Amino acid sequence: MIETLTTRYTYVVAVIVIAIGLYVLFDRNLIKKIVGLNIFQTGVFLFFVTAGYRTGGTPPIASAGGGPYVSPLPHVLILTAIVVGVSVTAVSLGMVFLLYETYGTVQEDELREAIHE
Amino acid sequence: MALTTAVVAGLALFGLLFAVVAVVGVLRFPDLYTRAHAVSKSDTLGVGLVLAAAAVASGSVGVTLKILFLFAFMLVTSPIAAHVLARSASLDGVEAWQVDPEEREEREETEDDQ
Amino acid sequence: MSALALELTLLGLLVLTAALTAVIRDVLAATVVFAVYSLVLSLVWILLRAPDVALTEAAVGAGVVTVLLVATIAKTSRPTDHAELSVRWPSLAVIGVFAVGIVTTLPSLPAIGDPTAPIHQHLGTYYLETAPAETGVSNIVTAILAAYRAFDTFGEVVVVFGAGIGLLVVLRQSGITLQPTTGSTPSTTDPGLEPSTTDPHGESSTTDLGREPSVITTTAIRYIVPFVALFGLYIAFHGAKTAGGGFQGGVVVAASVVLVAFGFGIESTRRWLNDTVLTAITAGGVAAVVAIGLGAMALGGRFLEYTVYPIPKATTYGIELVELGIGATVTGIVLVFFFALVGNAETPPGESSPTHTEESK
Amino acid sequence: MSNLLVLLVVVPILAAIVSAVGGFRGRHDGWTIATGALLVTVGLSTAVASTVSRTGRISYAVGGYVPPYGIELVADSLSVLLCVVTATVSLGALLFMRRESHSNHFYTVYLLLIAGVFGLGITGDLFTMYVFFEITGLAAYVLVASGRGGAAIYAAFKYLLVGTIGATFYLFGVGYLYIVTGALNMADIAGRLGGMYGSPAVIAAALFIVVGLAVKIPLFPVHTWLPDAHSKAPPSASAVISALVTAAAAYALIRVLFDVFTIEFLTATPLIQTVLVTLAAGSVLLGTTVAARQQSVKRMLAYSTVSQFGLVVIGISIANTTALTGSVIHLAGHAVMKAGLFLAAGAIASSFGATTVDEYAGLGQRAPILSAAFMVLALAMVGIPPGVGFFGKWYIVLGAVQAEAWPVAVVIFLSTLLTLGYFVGLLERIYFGTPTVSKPTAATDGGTSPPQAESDVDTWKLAVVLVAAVGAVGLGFVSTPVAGFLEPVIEGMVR
Repeated sequence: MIETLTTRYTYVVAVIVIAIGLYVLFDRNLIKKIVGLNIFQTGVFLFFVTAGYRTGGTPPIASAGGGPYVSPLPHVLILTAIVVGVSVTAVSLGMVFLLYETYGTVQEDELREAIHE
Repeated sequence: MALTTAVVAGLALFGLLFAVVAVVGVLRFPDLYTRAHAVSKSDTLGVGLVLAAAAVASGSVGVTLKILFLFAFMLVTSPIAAHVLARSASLDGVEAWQVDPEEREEREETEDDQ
Repeated sequence: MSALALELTLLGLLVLTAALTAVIRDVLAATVVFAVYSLVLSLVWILLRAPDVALTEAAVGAGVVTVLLVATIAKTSRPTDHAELSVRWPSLAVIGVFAVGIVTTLPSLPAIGDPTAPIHQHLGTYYLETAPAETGVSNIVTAILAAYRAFDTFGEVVVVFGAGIGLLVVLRQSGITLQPTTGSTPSTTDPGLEPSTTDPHGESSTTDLGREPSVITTTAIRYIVPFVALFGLYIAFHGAKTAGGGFQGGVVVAASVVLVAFGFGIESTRRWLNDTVLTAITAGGVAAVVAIGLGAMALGGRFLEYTVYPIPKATTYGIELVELGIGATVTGIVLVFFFALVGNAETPPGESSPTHTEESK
Repeated sequence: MSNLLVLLVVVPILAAIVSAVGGFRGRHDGWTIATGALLVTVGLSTAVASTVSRTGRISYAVGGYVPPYGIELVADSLSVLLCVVTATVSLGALLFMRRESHSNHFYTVYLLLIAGVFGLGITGDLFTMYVFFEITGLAAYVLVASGRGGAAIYAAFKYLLVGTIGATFYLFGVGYLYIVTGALNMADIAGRLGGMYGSPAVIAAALFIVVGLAVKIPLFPVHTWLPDAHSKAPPSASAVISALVTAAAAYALIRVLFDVFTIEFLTATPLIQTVLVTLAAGSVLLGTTVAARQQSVKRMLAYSTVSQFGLVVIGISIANTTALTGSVIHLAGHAVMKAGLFLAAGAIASSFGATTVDEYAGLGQRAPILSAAFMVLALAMVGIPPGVGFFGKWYIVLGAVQAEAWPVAVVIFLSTLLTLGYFVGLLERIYFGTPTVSKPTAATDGGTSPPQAESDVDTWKLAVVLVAAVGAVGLGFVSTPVAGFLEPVIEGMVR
């Protein structure tokens, strides 16, 4: 267990952030759910980019004799995933706004009651 | 070599001091305006000192030039941000905090009792 | 040694801000802490030697998401339940067990930073060695993004484009469109944002409280905006050489236009930046990427195969053009997000300006 | 020749852009643009199908970079079947919408959904599959949200949350695989996974991907988003989502389990198969029991989707040739039948204002052709030969029997009986039920007083539903040659 903590502590942090994101997803407030979704996704992103890290590595910008570079592929994947995450967040916020305009609340339980009437 | 690290550490610590002052200000001050005032102080000077530390630490002229531009940009934008914040708050009817007369008397009486 | 200390403090700060966002009841406070979380995360990306990701996180994660969140909170209600912090222990326990389960699988992964890990062997080394020579671009991340895995980026630009159009389809129900609301429909009461100007030539887009934008803001913005826009274009253009690229640059350019909207009012900005310009930017960007791809096919190559083009250094120019197309689309769509969500939505029913927080005397 | 493969994705996207530009300029030609694009994709998918049947598996390196360094698009008989079904069903749903007025932006989102499903069908790269999951997902959330009323928005919001969590879990699983093998191309990973079947990381990767896809298919217990989403969306949108998006997710599960993890991994770790079988059996039983109790016909059809895909996943988890062939055929057949049923329900609702089982009473007299088509589709879905539903289920049951998975065979038999129960109940209501005389004339959505005669039903809608009914039966006859067409690929997967 200690060995995991010393050599893979960033992965552990990523898992904690994923857990916190999942926890916030169960919040009653719809906007906090969206924040939770973002935290959950960034946890997975941290997992990817940490995997690409290399001790003593330099950013993957080729320069003469630039020393051991960090693996560039996780950065590419996460660049795409971040922007995809933002796009989904924007659409979800549009939905929350509409739900507020029709039902006057952003709390999930009040919303559910309002819909059932 | 030790001199530059000492200078860098000094500048950074001094900048950090301003940040701490700003946080204390935000916690202690009673209303929005005083808090905005406290934070904007740290934005300009505190960050400026830390940037200076970074410039000294980097040592290269190019980086220092970039940092100078960055500092100039910060010098313009953060006070404006504080201004926008305070102005829209005041137009929105957030009253500033005052010590009104009766409260001052009550406070003096309570001090006499202790 | 000090690098480890810095890393541990940043990661600790990351977990702390995430936990704070989870427990704080008030949604606006939680959003502010989430913005801090995004900034700390972009610092972590820099620490992990990922400057492109750090730029994107700062511009897109901390910037756009926070602005949209606060705008939506301003438009909807803020439940003022008294409990400052609250924790739901049962769901925490369930998720805790789930997290421990994942942690048990971590030892079977290679240690972080270990150069012999498979991630550094196969694809990693190939890109690091051949990309600069083959694509003539020194920022290897941009090389992979716009050349080797150009199809991912093409799909990703389509997602951004789809989100912009999707948001308009979703909001169409409440009469929100991008057309400027001429005439007297009251634009939104956004306490946080600067009011819009009352038009001199009589057309009264009645601003919320008839506020005049302060001369300080308008003059300051008039000087700042060109530099911000230039910086955004620099990031987009220079993405091939240094960290940066289409996404990050596009967001910064969009931020400069948002600054103008803050300074000179949302209605007048939308009138200046009317639909044709907005469509040209958004659809134009995606269409440019498709055109480059199909052009290569027309010349007998495959989709997005730059080397088929008869011009010298075709790949480098191909990458830069695709980055520009992405930049244009991202700029347009971020503006669509801004104008649709923040722009001309009617005042929400019920409270006139929902986000009054009485300063405790 | 294999250039056509990438055009399958690019053509709908190009049409989506053109339609969006038209939308911004206030034009309403979205429908014509979409129909043109989908006609092209029907042509493309059949051309690719004929090439694949002649030359077998096609591989296309996008950008000219040889895989695994570039992204590889792959077409074998499995993906071609999905593409052909997608093209035809989406074209049918589009023709169904001929009379309905939708904005250009709606058609843009519709085209992006179809492009996403095509992308899922032909990608050979795990991360590209994530990107296309997001395209399909985003378009589906927006289509559900374009339904009428606040309930559609809330259903779309829940669907968005759960769908994005599923996609992110899938990405997490792909991350594990990438860290352990250093590769992203499916064939490349399969080659490198060889010795690591026991390592917890690979098992965790498989579990995360299965959980992620279980949310997308959906499987019990993460299916709760589906009934609201599918019943609240506009009819042609729920038809396409219920038929194609679920089929694409199940296809992705087959592709990942058998092409990336390979059969050796599944036999080495029976945990994955047990997880899949339990989730699938839960879906089948829960889907059928809850569907039987539903009042609204669209919710009944939505729950039947959950149970039918439970069957498909049972076939996948049994993992022998017949069961897997049955899953693929049922996956394709279900797309045609379920799309037809949703469109028929949509036509009935818009012309007769009937949405609940009781309101269907006596529909047989008022709309003989429409009810006949509905009956054919319903019986095909239950699994009465010669409908395509029968052949799919038959292969799966046969596979279960071959694998001596008796409890699974019992579950399938039970579910078919229950499905028979509630569909026949509905048909009995349609033909022998007496319409409640004092039927309130206020039709629910839009129609004035519901017209009594069938002549008022929109000809386009009637035609599409009839074609779907004929297709459901026709596919039944053609399913044995299709099984032959699939045989080499499935044999390769399962040996």
